[in-house]
Amino acid sequence: MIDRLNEFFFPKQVSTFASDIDNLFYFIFYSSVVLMAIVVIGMVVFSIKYRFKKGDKVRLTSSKDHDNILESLFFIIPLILVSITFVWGIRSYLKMIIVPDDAIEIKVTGQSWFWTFDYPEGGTSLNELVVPSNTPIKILLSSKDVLHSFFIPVMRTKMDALPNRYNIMWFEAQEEGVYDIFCTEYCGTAHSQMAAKVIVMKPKQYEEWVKELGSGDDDLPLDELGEKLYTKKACNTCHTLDGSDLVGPSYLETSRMWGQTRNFEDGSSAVIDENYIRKSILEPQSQIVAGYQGVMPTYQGLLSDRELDALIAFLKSLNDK
Amino acid sequence: MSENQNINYLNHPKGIMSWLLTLDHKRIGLMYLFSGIIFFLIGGLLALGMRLELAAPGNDFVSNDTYNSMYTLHGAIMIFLFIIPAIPGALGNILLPLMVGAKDVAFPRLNLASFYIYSFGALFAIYTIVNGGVDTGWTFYTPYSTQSTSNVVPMTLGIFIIGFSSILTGLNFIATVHKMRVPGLTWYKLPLFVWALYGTSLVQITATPVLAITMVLLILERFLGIGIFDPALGGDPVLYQHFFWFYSHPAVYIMILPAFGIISEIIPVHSRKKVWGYKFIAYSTLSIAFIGFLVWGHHMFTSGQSVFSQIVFSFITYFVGIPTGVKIFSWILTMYKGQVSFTTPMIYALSFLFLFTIGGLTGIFLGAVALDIHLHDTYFVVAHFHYVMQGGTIIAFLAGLHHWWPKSFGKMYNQKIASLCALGVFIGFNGTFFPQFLLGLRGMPRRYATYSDQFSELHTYSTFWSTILGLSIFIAILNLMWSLRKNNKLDPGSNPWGALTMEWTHTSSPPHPHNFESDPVFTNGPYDYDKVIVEPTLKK
Amino acid sequence: MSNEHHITPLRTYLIIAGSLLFLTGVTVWVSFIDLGSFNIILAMAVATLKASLVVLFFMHLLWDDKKNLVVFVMSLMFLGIFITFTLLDTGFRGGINPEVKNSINSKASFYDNLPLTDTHGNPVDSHDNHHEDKDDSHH
Amino acid sequence: MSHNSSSPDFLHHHFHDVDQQYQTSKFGMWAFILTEVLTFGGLFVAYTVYRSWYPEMFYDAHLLLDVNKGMLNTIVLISSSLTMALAIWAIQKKNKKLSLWMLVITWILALGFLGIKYLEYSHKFEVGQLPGIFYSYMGPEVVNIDNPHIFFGIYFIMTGLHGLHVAIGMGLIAWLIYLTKKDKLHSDYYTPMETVGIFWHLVDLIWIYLFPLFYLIG
Ligand code: HEA
Ligand code: HEA
Ligand code: HEC
Ligand code: CUA
Ligand SMILES: [Cu+2]
Repeated sequence: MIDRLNEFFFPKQVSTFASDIDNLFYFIFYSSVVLMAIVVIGMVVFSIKYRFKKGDKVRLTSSKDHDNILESLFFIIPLILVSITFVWGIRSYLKMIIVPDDAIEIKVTGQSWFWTFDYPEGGTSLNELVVPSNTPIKILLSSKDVLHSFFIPVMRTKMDALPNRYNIMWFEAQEEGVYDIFCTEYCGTAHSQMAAKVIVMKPKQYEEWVKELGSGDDDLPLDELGEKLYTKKACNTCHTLDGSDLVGPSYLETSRMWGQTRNFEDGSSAVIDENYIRKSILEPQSQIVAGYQGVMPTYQGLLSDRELDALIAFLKSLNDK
Repeated sequence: MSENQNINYLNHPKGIMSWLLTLDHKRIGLMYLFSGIIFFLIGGLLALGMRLELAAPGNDFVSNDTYNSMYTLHGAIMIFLFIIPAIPGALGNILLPLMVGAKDVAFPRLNLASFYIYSFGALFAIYTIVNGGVDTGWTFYTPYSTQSTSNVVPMTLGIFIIGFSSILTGLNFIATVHKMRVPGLTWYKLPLFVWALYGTSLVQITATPVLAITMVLLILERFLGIGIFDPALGGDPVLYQHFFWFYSHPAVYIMILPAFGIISEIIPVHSRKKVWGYKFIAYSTLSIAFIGFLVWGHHMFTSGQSVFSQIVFSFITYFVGIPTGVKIFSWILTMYKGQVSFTTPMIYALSFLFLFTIGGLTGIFLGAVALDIHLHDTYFVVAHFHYVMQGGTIIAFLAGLHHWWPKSFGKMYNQKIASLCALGVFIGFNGTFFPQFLLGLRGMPRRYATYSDQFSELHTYSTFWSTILGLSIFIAILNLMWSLRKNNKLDPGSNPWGALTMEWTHTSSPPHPHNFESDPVFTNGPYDYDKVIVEPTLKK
Repeated sequence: MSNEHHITPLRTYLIIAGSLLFLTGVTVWVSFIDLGSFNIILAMAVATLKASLVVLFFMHLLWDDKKNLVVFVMSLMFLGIFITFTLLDTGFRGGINPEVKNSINSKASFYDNLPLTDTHGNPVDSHDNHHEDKDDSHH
Repeated sequence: MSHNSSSPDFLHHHFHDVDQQYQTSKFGMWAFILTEVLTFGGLFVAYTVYRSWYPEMFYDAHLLLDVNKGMLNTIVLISSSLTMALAIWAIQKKNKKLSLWMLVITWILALGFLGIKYLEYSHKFEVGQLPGIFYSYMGPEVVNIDNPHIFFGIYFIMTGLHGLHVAIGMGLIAWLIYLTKKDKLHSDYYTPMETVGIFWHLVDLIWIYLFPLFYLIG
């Protein structure tokens, strides 16, 4: 019964403290249901019982307007409920903020509009947070530009990413799987697309995964690797493959215009070729396509040479498909 | 009433200039009323547009940028142009002097100035709309608001200006309550609506200056980069949030206290019963206003403020609930052994009790810091504040509008249609916003132009009911306007509900230009239904 | 319509103004003596004393309707609330996780491009010209 | 409107009597003072927070302010407060001429205050001690301190807002001079002078705090 109810109200409970939070919710929920019942029953009974019936005469009514016992209950009952809620709430809260000493520290950086994850072993991933199960994970959170907020519903936790300051959160996942991460602080046009995934793996698998993180997919052909990187490096938050505009021009459009001239905001222009694409990725601010805003972040340092080539090859190939 | 029965403030003096330059609080109140309703309709239309976009996950009804601008304008218009200035400005202005037996508010010229300042500020907001909108959310969090290329400056400047109007209105009302009461009308004989306006005004004059300075700092941050709120310049965005919420939490009590006042008037009148626990209701108003200043940090539970303040703010937040509960229970007990008529105002008042209690109790969920970390900036919050603002304030406003409409205009609306609309609003409202609690619990973030498929069913449901809600509100307003036509035969008489407050008993409907034909003499307490009988003049 | 408004004697005004000037001298004098954190306490104490004199005598609150005094005290109370509760946050950050206490870069980045100046604000020559090595070169 | 015919022309129709009108105006003014205190209050909060975060910077940066000019301005404002109070005293004592003189002196002192402020500001503009990103002064006193632009940001906003109040006060005092001259104000009705006086003392009051906070202890 409780499980079914929980499924109705909440996403899965994955972190260690999720059930605590949910139970706190149920406590307030049931208290509220009782209070609500008192209000509704009182309202309905009085308004119907003492209704002005057809044929009634307007008359003087009772002058009763206080009752000491009743009125002290107005204070005592809420006070008791509130005290329990407070103590319970703070105990759960302390669990959420005191990070276990043996936690793995992952650095999470928000940026309009994607997340970067730096692992203690040295690798970096974009929009895909991979963590081992049953291990406390400490998140050192910050932002490169405006406020973002890092929200993992299944873990029941969330924290704002501030520019130029760190914030801390932690969780310990108890179940492997792939879960949603949302940005919950408004951060501009593509705020609602600033989604990522948290992938919880068995600790063994995780170790292998971080080891491979640096090495890349050497065996894939360039354009297939490019297609993979397109989502992995979060290009898809701003560029589509089907010709429609998001924040940036669609790749399909760019691909169609291969060899033609691009006009820029400042009045200059350039021919779309490999060099231009490379420059667009590494120094996006240098040439801003007319009709768009210069919001694309630089990928300097986030892509290897091979990855750059792969993206260029993929982009070029789109028109032929 | 004598032969000059038909000289009233509506037709005397005549001419457009006599309205634009009027110092009469009733006329100023009406000007607030109509501008407020227009902004409400604009805000509501924006809301319906948003709901349309959200009806299905991949909807492409409007672009991301347009959506972001729509919800910001929706929030900012509803709050800064409608419920904060217009409800006290309209009902407060029309009723306060009448209820205390004064000829006008303490500073009539300031009152008119206040209206024009409000209009001037509203022009900036309108400019913002036609110039492409603004996309920061009504909270204008830095550093996004210092970087956004949208119209942040016109909008915040507009809010800054409207702030002055709000301050001047508050100041005027406080002076009126203190100094202009008719002899014999002591504090404990004041109608509770007056108490509520008094509490509201106190919050207005203490909190609004901080909003003004916050907006100034924000604008300076954009132009000069002073660095107080911008982390790139050594500042702190969380400090901005303290500044903003120091105003904006108390501001929610600017929105709800007048609503409490309206309900405290309507329930006794339509139950024909002495109000339960008069002093408790009066003092709970003041304590809500005061405690409201100590809890603003509950909007910042995920911002990274110190753990110490998280705990303190969470603790104090719960205590707002206790005086509010006292009010709710007192209103219910007021009906005990009364003669309850299910008139339109009463139907609205009863649905207020239901909806506001849900809204308030969900505020307690949000006040629990551990739970709020999950719920913050999700649709649970959206649902909470619509339950308190739309389900609380707007419903109470509609209740008050229907209650005092015959007072203000001397005309009666079609009560059947009005009551049906009240039901429609109640049902449509729950249908629209109850699913949003579930959305929020399941993790749907707010301020999202698109969302993933898992949330689509509840969103569709919410959109469907929002049209019923919109339609009911729209018809309710049309119904009121229709009653103003020349050949309306429905005559409410001067005291349709048989009420005992001075605005009903001591003057005609609509009132004399100087409120009372002769100096009024205070006769009976506002809720003495156990001592005095006044037959309702409204015929069934 | 006679209504007796309190008329403060001329002497009172002169004494108050004299004390205000005297106290100004005192704070300035004290500020040149190093008393550590006691300096600020003393300065604020004197300022508050001066402010009270202004409020009570020049602004007539001493003889005025007590409501006006209540309003004024209320303004101080709300200001007190604002300061205290904000400091509860800004003064106690990092109590549990010390990493969150300070900003990552303590100095705003535009200082990197500011040339050193003399006391008149005129740039003085420094060894390295910042602008030269910022020019990106294309190969 | 019965009693209006017999009542003095300065009594507005919606008041019962002169005393009610007088008390109401004063009460309204005090409520307005409350909003002023809280407006400046926001800036005091910003000041307190940043001072607690950057105590050394505040100390070093405050040495760049000119204590002498600050003190002179304090004296000017206190004197103008006195003359303002005396103007009210004079009109209560039915001495119109003295009252006028006092108002004129108050006005001149206010102008003097702004003149001195102008000198201070123009020096800061010259050397580049400006708020925010316009800050460019990197003299020997500040090279090793973090973010002096914040100190000057807060300094300019607070003293600037205060200066704006002085300017508004000058307008109001000019209005009083006009009213007194035209005999609109006299010993039976001087409410505008009293309320403007309260405003003017508030301007003094705020400076009483600004002076030590910026010039003396940084
Ligand atoms: C009219 C406006 C209004 C009112 C009256 C309230 C009333 C309350 N609000 Fe609400 N609130 C808003 C408007 C309002 N709010 C808005 C606009 C936002 C979002 C802003 C934004 O981010 O955009 C918000 C957000 C908000 C948050 C932040 C959520 C978040 O962003 O994470 C919180 C957290 O504590 C909160 C709490 C409360 C509480 C405790 C009350 C209390 O006053 C409620 C008291 C009432 C009751 C409790 C019910 C009746 C009482 C009883 C039946 C007795 C029994 C009671 C107990 C046992 C306690 N509100
Ligand atoms: C008084 C305040 C108030 C009121 C009354 C409302 C009323 C409504 N609000 Fe509003 N809302 C806010 C204040 C308010 N809102 C605030 C402050 C925010 C936060 C903004 C932010 O995040 O910055 C918000 C955000 C908000 C969101 C979340 C947006 C997001 O986070 O992405 C949604 C989504 O459903 C919403 C919907 C609605 C709806 C459907 C109504 C309806 O109740 C509206 C009903 C009224 C009408 C419909 C108008 C009348 C009818 C007509 C004009 C005729 C046409 C109609 C038909 C023919 C059907 N609101
Ligand atoms: C935050 C949004 C954003 C992200 C993420 C993003 N871009 Fe862009 N991109 C833009 C915008 C906006 C433009 C157009 C303005 C400009 O030229 O800078 C653009 C332009 C481009 C162009 C030039 C296109 C043309 O038609 O001239 C290329 C190529 C490009 N991006 C590649 C990428 C690649 C590759 C990635 C991921 C590795 C990526 N972008 C990620 C926003 C983004
Ligand atoms: Cu990032 Cu919203
Ligand atoms: Cu709040």
